[in-house]
Amino acid sequence: MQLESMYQEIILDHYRRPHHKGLQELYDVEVHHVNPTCGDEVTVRVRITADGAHVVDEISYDGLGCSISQASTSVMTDLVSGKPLEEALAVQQEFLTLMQSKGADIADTDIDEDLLEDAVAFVGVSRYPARIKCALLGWMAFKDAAAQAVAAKEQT
Amino acid sequence: MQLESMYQEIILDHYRRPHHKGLQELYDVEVHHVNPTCGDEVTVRVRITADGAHVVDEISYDGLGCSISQASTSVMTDLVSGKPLEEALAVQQEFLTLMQSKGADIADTDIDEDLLEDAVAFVGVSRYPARIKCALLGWMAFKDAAAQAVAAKEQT
Amino acid sequence: MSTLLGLDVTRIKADFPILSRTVRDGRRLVYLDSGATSQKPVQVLDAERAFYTQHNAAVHRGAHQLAEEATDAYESARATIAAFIGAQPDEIVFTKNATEGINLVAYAMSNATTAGPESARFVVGPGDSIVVTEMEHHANLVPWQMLAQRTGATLRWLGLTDDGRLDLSNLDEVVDATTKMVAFVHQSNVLGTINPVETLVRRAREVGALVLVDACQSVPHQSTDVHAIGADFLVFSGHKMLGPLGIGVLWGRPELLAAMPPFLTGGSMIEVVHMEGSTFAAPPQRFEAGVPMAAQAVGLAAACDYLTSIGMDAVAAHEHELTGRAIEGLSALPGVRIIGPVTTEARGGAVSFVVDGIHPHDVGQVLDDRGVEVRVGHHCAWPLTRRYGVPATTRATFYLYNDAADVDALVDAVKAAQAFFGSA
Amino acid sequence: MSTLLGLDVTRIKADFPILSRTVRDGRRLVYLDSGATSQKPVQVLDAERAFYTQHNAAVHRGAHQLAEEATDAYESARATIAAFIGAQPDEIVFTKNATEGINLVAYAMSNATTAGPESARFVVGPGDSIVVTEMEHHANLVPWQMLAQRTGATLRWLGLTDDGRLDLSNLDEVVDATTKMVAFVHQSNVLGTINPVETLVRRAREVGALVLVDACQSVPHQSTDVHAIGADFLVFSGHKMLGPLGIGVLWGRPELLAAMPPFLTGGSMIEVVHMEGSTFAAPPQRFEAGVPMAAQAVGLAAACDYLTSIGMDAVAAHEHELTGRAIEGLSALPGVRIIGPVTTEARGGAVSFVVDGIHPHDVGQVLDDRGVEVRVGHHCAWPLTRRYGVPATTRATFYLYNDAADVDALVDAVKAAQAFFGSA
Ligand SMILES: Cc1ncc(COP(=O)(O)O)c(C=O)c1O
Ligand SMILES: Cc1ncc(COP(=O)(O)O)c(C=O)c1O
Repeated sequence: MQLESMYQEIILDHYRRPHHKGLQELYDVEVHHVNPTCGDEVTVRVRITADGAHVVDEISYDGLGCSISQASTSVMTDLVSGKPLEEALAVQQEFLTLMQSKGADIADTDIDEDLLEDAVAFVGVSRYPARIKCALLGWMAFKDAAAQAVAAKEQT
Repeated sequence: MQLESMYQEIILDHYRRPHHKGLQELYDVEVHHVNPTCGDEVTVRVRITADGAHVVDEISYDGLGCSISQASTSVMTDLVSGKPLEEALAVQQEFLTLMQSKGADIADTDIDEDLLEDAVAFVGVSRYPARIKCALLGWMAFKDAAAQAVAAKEQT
Repeated sequence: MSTLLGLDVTRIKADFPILSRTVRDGRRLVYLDSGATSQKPVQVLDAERAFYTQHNAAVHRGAHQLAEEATDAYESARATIAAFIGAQPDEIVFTKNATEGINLVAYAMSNATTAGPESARFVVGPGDSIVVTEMEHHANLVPWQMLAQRTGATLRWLGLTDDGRLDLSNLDEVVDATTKMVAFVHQSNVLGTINPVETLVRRAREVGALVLVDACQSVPHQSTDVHAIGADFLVFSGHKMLGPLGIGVLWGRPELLAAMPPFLTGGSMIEVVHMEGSTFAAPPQRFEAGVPMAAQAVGLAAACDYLTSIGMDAVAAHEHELTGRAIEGLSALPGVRIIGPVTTEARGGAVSFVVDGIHPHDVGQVLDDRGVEVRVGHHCAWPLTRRYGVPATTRATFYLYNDAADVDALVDAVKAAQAFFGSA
Repeated sequence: MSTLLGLDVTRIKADFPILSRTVRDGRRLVYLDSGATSQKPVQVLDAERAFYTQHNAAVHRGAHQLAEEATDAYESARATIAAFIGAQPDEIVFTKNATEGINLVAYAMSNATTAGPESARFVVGPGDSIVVTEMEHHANLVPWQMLAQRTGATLRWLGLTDDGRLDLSNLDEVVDATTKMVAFVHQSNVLGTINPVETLVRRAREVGALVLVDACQSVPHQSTDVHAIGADFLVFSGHKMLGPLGIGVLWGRPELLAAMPPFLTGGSMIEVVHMEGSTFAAPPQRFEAGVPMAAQAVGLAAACDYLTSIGMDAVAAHEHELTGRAIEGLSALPGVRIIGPVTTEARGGAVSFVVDGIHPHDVGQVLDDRGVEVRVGHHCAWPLTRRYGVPATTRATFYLYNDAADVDALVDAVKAAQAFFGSA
């Protein structure tokens, strides 16, 4: 039974009681991403500060999908909220690396567990290629939204 | 060496000294057939009498192609020339059967050697599927021309 | 237990090497995804390999002995496959999959606009309609959307009833005098529903429309006679019926194929080629441009022989029993709802379901962990999934190598998923 | 003798089971028709079979273990094949053969007319021209004739010189500001000629035209780097390079593939599907509708590995020697004339010839009778054949499993044909 290693308690908790779920009125940018193979969807709204640090000061989402995609999005919102964009994107990048680790023991990799905090719980997902896209859905949406938000700020 | 059984003397004779080659001015119908796999071509001109028997009273052809297609067309013109159409088409049909005999000994088949006369020499070709189309080129053109000639006569 | 249902499944399983492998740390493989693609018996693999090691050559292009043998193998395969659906050899065209077969007809129809008068029958344009259903696989939906986009025709569709059947109440309005093509799935790959071909064909005939039947999920599972079906075109894929990947079949009425403009063009489909323009060969060659997948045709013929030796009626009866057992077993679980007919009436062996409180992806994960391989998602029929108000479903599909133990493993695994996620 | 030319042909031959069979009453098989299709080594057959017996599933559609493994095998094969031509995995699209690859681009171009503004780059219509050459295989001629017919564009072509080269004297007139696409063969399948890619690409760039290279006869026989070639699209077939039948490759510049509208539509190439309309996935998926030929991709990757292990430069050098030997041996026969370059300069191993007084079909018959398997006819390049004023030619083509003895058998057999028909 490898299930427990994939569905760690943290994941199931976030799935049952998601954070930042429900779209907020305050936002700069909204993006909608889908996973065409399974139909999972997520909408992410982001607001960043106008200063050079572009702190993520509002993030919210809504979505339809499996426990992995929903929990992962919930964890993502916790981790990026309140961070300057550069730091938030570093976490995003680290999560991507985690997903590409093919189930390797984190100790054997360069992955920074401290950076990932709760997101480290998704390590088991990296052994299931078809589920990696689920775990990445919200994270990719955030990356997209962040880029658009910066572009919008810099234009004005 | 199975070549001799395919290229019987009669075939080579007709190839070197074809009969009825060179298009004649007197004709009711002209047809042009090609073999798309190899590019062989034949033009056949036919005239039939207006009476009920529709005797083939003029036939001529021109063509470009291998020894089998050219010799077979030459033999065909000899065999159908001067025959009432019904008899000519019976020979055509018998030649088709010969080509489908897959190299069987004629004695073991229902094929009427007397009907086929010189055309019997093509029996060896029936063992080579890719060459059967060569042997049939002129015969199929004749069949097509005959049908068109009858249609034309019956219209007027 | 294995012979319970009339077929000697133990013996059949032995012909499929992959079925003796294990998955996920030694679990027995319970393959319930034949609706996506079937497994292949050694007889098919051997036939394909024998072609390569003994007769391989480019068919219809050479005069040497290998080319003769390869061409003969290819055309004999065509005869076998045609006979399997009650057709003549010249009526079937080999494509790479069923998807290409449908695209072939859709593109031939737009090509008819700039082709000669003999293909006027196929022209569609503004004011004309093309009719599909809401239960189509994307393969029998998107090509028609694109045909409409290319030509200005309108796409219409028949809706579905809550119990997973076609809604025929407005058939006479949807299919009307403007309709040039009615394209529908014979057996739904999600619902299992077998559609009322006769009713649909009759209505199409009344308005003079062409009919294309997507038989991807019926030809592999029941005896098929194209003349009894009465459509104009019928498509299916080899890989869902024990055959190799990379080959599909388009059957067409000979007089229609003869009048239809080509789709893919190139070598072997021509009559005469000049730089200024070309003329085309008779069907089926006209629709088979390029060096074809001869080895796969030989493999598919071996698959037909394999199925025939067992008997398509026996295959259908066997799957019917498995389907009944699955519907019963799953329906008995609280919180499990079947999407599609819940009787075995006019229904094949695709059983889709949702489990309250557990997303299909998560259901699938638990099943996979126990070796039960099903498909989860929208099954390439997204509008259908949306129609039933669910994000996705879990789908089990059966074939001749499945037995009652496989069905029971499925039901047990769904229970395990409920236990794991604490939803039942 | 077998190792004379640097390759250990005896060892190579042992990998190809079919080469140890005999033809026509016990004659040794001398296979000189690799230009039509190549033979397959056991390594390729084993790779394909292993896919079926161990990992078979519908790729990109399932989440279970078999589907994961099958998808991984398919995408790893894509990476291997891409690397073989110096490309990135996402830049290559699997088709059923090269013919489909060319049709894909030609249809995408006409689809651009009704697609969104991002594909404006691909639109052609009245006043625009498409340029090919007079030495094209039908696969790289007829699809462009049809594109012209669908869109109202004009087809133009470059002629040939008497010694079998492209006539570039009017290049700047033929390829002009109206030209939207220049499509040409890298290496002629009849003449053996290797075309001056650089000159053609440069001129196309000057006028802003797209460039498609038909590399069917070059990728199997010489080391290929798509970036060095500098075209926009490049196509080839797996079956001519030791791979299985039923798979071809289209390489495209990533930014072009990203902007190009789809061709075949259906499952696995979509993003979101509604009854009212659909959006499409990114390349390469956008161009791979339906369940793909995963087993054949795995087989083709094994073929690439096989060729790489021997070394494409060694393969090319070996064929270069065989070609020289054939040109020399045949030219020495009175009454034999080579159609195509008579030096080995900028020339690959297709040697076409005519024998005075003997039709190629008859030459081929005598050769076949002696086990020498060549192709006769117009080789799907009818305008070329016509250009050289012959009804057809006899063509020998070489590959890594041929040796000097095979070439000598060819020359001897041509002599025998002359003796038989009494023409020399
Ligand atoms: C130069 C050339 N182009 C295109 C093709 C077409 O390849 P295929 O028939 O595999 O699509 C061939 C071979 O037949 C060829 O030699
Ligand atoms: C009902 C139905 N139609 C069409 C298809 C498409 O078949 P393929 O992907 O083999 O072209 C499938 C299977 O994927 C199917 O189930």
